[in-house]
Amino acid sequence: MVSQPDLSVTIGGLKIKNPVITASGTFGYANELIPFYDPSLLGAIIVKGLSLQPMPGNPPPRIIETPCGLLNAIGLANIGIETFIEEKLPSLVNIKTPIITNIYSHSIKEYAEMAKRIENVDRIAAIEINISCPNVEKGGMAFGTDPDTAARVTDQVVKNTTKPVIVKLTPNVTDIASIARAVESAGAQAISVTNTFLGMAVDVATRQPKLTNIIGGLSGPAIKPMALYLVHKVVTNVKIPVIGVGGIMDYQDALEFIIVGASAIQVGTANFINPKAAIEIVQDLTDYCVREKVSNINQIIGSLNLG
Amino acid sequence: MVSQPDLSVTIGGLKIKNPVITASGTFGYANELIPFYDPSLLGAIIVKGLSLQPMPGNPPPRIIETPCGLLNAIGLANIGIETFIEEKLPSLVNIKTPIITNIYSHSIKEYAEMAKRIENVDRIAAIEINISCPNVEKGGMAFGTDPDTAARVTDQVVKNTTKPVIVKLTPNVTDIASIARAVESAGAQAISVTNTFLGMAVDVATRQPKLTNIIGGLSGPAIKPMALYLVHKVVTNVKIPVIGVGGIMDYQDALEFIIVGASAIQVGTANFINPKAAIEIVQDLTDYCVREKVSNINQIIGSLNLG
Amino acid sequence: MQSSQVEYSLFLSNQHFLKVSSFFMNEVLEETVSIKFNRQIGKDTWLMGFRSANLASLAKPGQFLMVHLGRTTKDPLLRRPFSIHRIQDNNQLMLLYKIVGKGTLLLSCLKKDDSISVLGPLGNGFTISKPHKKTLLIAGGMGVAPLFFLAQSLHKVQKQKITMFLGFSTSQEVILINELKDLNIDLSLTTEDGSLGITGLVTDLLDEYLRQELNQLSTIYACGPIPMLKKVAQIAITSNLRCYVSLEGRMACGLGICQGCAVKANNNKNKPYYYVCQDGPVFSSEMIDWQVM
Amino acid sequence: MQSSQVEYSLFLSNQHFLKVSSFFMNEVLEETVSIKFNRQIGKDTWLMGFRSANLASLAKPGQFLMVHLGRTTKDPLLRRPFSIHRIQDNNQLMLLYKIVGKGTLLLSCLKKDDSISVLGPLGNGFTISKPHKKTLLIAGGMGVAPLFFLAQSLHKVQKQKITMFLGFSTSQEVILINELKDLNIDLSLTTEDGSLGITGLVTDLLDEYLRQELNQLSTIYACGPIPMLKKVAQIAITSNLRCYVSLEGRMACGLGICQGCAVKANNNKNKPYYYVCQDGPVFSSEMIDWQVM
Ligand SMILES: Cc1cc2nc3c(=O)[nH]c(=O)nc-3n(C[C@H](O)[C@H](O)[C@H](O)COP(=O)(O)OP(=O)(O)OC[C@H]3O[C@@H](n4cnc5c(N)ncnc54)[C@H](O)[C@@H]3O)c2cc1C
Ligand SMILES: Cc1cc2nc3c(=O)[nH]c(=O)nc-3n(C[C@H](O)[C@H](O)[C@H](O)COP(=O)(O)OP(=O)(O)OC[C@H]3O[C@@H](n4cnc5c(N)ncnc54)[C@H](O)[C@@H]3O)c2cc1C
Ligand SMILES: Cc1cc2nc3c(=O)[nH]c(=O)nc-3n(C[C@H](O)[C@H](O)[C@H](O)COP(=O)(O)O)c2cc1C
Ligand SMILES: Cc1cc2nc3c(=O)[nH]c(=O)nc-3n(C[C@H](O)[C@H](O)[C@H](O)COP(=O)(O)O)c2cc1C
Ligand code: FES
Ligand code: FES
Repeated sequence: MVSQPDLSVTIGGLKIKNPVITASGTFGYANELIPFYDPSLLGAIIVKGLSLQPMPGNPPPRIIETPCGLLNAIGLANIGIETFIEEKLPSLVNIKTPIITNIYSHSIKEYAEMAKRIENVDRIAAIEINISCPNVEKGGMAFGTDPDTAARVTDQVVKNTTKPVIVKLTPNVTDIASIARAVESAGAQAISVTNTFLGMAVDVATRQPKLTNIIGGLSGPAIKPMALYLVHKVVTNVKIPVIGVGGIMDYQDALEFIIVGASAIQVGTANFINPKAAIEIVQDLTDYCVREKVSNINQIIGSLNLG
Repeated sequence: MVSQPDLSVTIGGLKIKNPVITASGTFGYANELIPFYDPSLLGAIIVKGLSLQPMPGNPPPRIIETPCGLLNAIGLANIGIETFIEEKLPSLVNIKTPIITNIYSHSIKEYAEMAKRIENVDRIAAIEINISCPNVEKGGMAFGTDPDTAARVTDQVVKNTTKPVIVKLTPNVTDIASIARAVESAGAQAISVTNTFLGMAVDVATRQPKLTNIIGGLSGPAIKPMALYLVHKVVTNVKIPVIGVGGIMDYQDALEFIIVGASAIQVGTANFINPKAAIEIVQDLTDYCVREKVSNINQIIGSLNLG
Repeated sequence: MQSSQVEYSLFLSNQHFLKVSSFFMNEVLEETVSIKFNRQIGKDTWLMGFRSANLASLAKPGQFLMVHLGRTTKDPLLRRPFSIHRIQDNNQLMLLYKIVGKGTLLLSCLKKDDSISVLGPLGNGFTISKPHKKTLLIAGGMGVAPLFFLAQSLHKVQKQKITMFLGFSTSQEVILINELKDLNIDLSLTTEDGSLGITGLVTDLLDEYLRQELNQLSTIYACGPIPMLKKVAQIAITSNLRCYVSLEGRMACGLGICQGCAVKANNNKNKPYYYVCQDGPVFSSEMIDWQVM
Repeated sequence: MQSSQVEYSLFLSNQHFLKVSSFFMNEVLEETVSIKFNRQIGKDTWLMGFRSANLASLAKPGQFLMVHLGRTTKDPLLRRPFSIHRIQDNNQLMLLYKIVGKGTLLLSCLKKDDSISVLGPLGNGFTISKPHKKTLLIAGGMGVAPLFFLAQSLHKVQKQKITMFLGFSTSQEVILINELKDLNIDLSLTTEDGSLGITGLVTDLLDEYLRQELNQLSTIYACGPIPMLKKVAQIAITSNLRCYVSLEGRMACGLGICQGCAVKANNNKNKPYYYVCQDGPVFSSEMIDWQVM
């Protein structure tokens, strides 16, 4: 009987029992998938993106399937940070794993405000800053596409919380390394790579965009090779831990990111297709480590063999 | 009996009989697919990317399939512009459609030199400048990612030829519109959008990159929504014609690009899967126009209905 | 170490699963089922049957399943939603589907003994109305899929005869006539081109029917194209009748986590949009903002 | 106007196709064929048969086909290359394949009467050697696929007995023994774990064989894993024997347009890389730079 491998990793001071995290906006407010497994078994949970005020989201259609991809323009529909803390969080007492909030705003001031609000909420283990939301009209791109702006947002959030701050980058930039370095020096304790890629689809019959919002964010297997490349670029440019996100459907995909250098991974679109995707990845990674005699998953992180 | 629709379009002064062009690097030197159909029936043919000196290309593996995508690191293997003109071009006399050369270099001086060399070759109808090749080591990204550099390359080529100059953009940028405007004001007569997206894949068993070159360029259906978005962005920012490229597999895909505003389209990866893809698109577009009573394809270009 | 042992234990004890699932309002299963039959019964219209005692016992009329063709290929990527069309012998479920694209085309290629993954039962389902009053079912095209299951259930509890208006665009699409007659339903068939039954739309029959039956009628259940539902909802409101409509929406998850399947709520302050997979697919007609539909 | 008429004409006259195809060195067809049988014959190893008189008449040993599972799904995206394994009754072709991933797994799911698209015959094929001298065939694992077809053809022209060294890793993988004996081949079987036949690698048999047969031997034909081919090529060169190897390579098109299937040439000034689909898949062993393989 082999001894159990140690899957625990540390993300910006936050120790999690395994590297599998659910991606923001793809796991609801953390309790929707309870009928399928106990979320306590996940490394961590990142809840739906929250804004200071509740947001209704975009008019439908909000999603459309593309080849091996999902194009979405949800428009960050959410109940607002206050309602989340007051009404949703208490119902999550039974979930024994770190809960990370993903925050989004149009103004740096609001980012800071949200950080303040979260600071004294013990149940929230860390903050992931979404500076990359592509599918909200008039420039959700702004913050994430310029190193200085990205750094300023990071700085303001870091100044207003003692919790680990994870910055989630947008892939829609020329040089993601410069953004990564900027947020690192601004005090980010970890970086998530990547958010969705900007995309569009047209209904040939009506000649209208398939999404009411015209533009959407592309996720799913289609983006995996690009997300993997971006993670490769970021890990070779910063010292803080990187969380790999993008098209991860199974443990093999997860391993690709971990081998390239991701300290943890996020499962997004896969949750929609296979509600057990995240927990199966935890289990399959465990089996893999046993099979390959890897006693500690940290031995694999960044083990990419460039010959 | 319906009269035949007019599928002809004009790309930077070059009138072509239909909007279907084969993409550089996916149609060889123009004669490889002759057993399947007469290339004369295509709108135009863009041959394999050429450099001033012959290039051996990257060591294998050069290609790997990803979900609905093809990741390639051919490394611009080509026989060099001289050999192409001297040995290949003469064999293409029977092909009665414009032949466009796609040129690539590491230095602006060489771009200009190639333009000069092509200038007095009547058989070559136009020049497409590849300023975006992502899969050659040490920064194939350089030219295409900065407006000024992109403009300088364009300017040097335009100054050295009377042939129409098409600039092919890279998608791996923060603001493709600024690059498009820059090359337009530098004298480009048309713009091709888009070249491949940077990507990577890892063999979990060996922990090595699946491509010897580590990084490759992603093409195929996976990138279609992103390419379509970029075309949308470019057509709304320049006055010169735009050629849509990226994941076009059939006439419906082609129509999406045309509706968004592409004056012509290029068929790339599809040629590998279905050698008749390009000619089937020509035929299906013809049938579509007959069915929809479109007498001239220009009536559809940019007919996107934003409600 | 410790932590991974915890994870491990999950997979050793299935009770664990059962325990946690009790948190949830209604149980949801993911099952791989093998197809018993899959045949064309009308123009582009197919009927598929498979066995699942568990799903059959949980399913309520109006609920739906998310169907996946298997993970070997990632295209189609997402599951596809289909109403539970019929339940037979308490263990066989049937789907009725129309080929409209990639997923349904591939579904129609499956043969006996091929397997699919189904997730469900999902959604709220129809609220069954008072048995001593009349009910009217209005189905447009594939809208008949969930209403057949509803008719099956009503047939058991209903004392009064059930009326159904069934509309198609043309005769080749007409299906299930005999099966519905077997449920002894008072059936009126319409086709838009008049190739079979009454010429026109199902909604054309409504005014005349209400003039006679209004006060015996308790509830209208409708499923079909948006224009049809719009019309039905409007009439129901003016004659202030209880009316339930079953809606569709672009779905990624069917579980309430993607927020894709939004429909605009009719002035609801704290809920601007409903989610078809969670709050629906069945809605009381006045809940929906029909203007934007 | 005029132009589109030209395009149109193409699709009215098929002769047009035939005319242009005569430009090309050897004819290539794209056909949708329906599967006659598809069954497992060894560990993860399947044999598939389909009819095509045209392909059967064109095919030469060593050539391959690019197989596509159909366009409804775009995953797998690319065609997959498979050697022509066998031809029967001048109209049936067979593929012998091992399940190694997505495409081959899906291929094995296909049943009788399902259809696939095949493109070919592609590549150069084997050069048949002098009939009055001995030939040695060396197959490692799936390498037997093209060599079987070669053996079939040699069997017809060859006066001398054909020798084949056939190697697998273990007995469960061993296939085609009887079929090869029917071609009255002098067969030596090896398995790495010794579970059947001689223990070891096919190449282990080579030295001993050459010590006896060297001067009666005209040609070695080899197909299998790279390490095996490397060894065979090396021995062939030292004993200066004519040796043909059939190589694999990552292919996107199979037609010479993608330049994906490169293999390093052995000091060839004007051609640093050969393309397996065009210059191969069969190469004279000294053409290849084995160092980098
Ligand atoms: C709750 C619910 C129950 C349904 N029940 C049935 C049923 O019993 N029988 C049946 O035939 N269909 C039903 N549908 C519709 C069915 O889900 C779609 O027809 C199917 O997903 C199309 O998949 P596709 O890959 O074939 O088409 P796609 O290639 O995905 O799309 C082709 C076309 O189908 C339409 N379409 C795609 N997805 C949806 C969707 N989720 N809702 C509405 N239209 C869509 C779009 O207009 C698109 O243009 C239901 C939908 C929902 C939301
Ligand atoms: C000219 C030629 C002839 C071939 N003949 C046969 C044959 O007769 N029988 C047979 O079983 N196989 C043959 N192959 C190999 C076969 O093409 C691959 O096994 C197949 O493409 C794998 O597809 P997949 O989707 O199942 O695997 P993928 O999911 O595509 O890949 C899984 C693994 O298979 C391997 N692989 C994938 N593609 C190739 C390739 N083109 N060449 C070598 N390895 C590959 C890779 O190592 C990869 O890790 C031949 C290859 C070539 C180039
Ligand atoms: C429907 C949907 C909603 C999303 N909402 C958010 C969000 O609120 N905040 C955020 O940072 N990312 C959001 N994302 C991005 C995902 O968290 C993830 O970064 C992206 O989908 C790529 O991962 P995947 O390919 O595994 O889905 C969303 C993605 C999807 C598909
Ligand atoms: C194998 C391969 C080789 C390519 N070579 C070139 C090239 O030499 N020059 C160039 O500008 N683009 C090249 N491209 C990019 C294509 O021309 C095209 O822009 C890209 O593949 C996107 O289109 P697609 O998705 O239809 O393939 C190449 C693409 C592939 C797949
Ligand atoms: S389909 Fe995902 S929330 Fe309804
Ligand atoms: S496979 Fe495309 S060139 Fe050989």
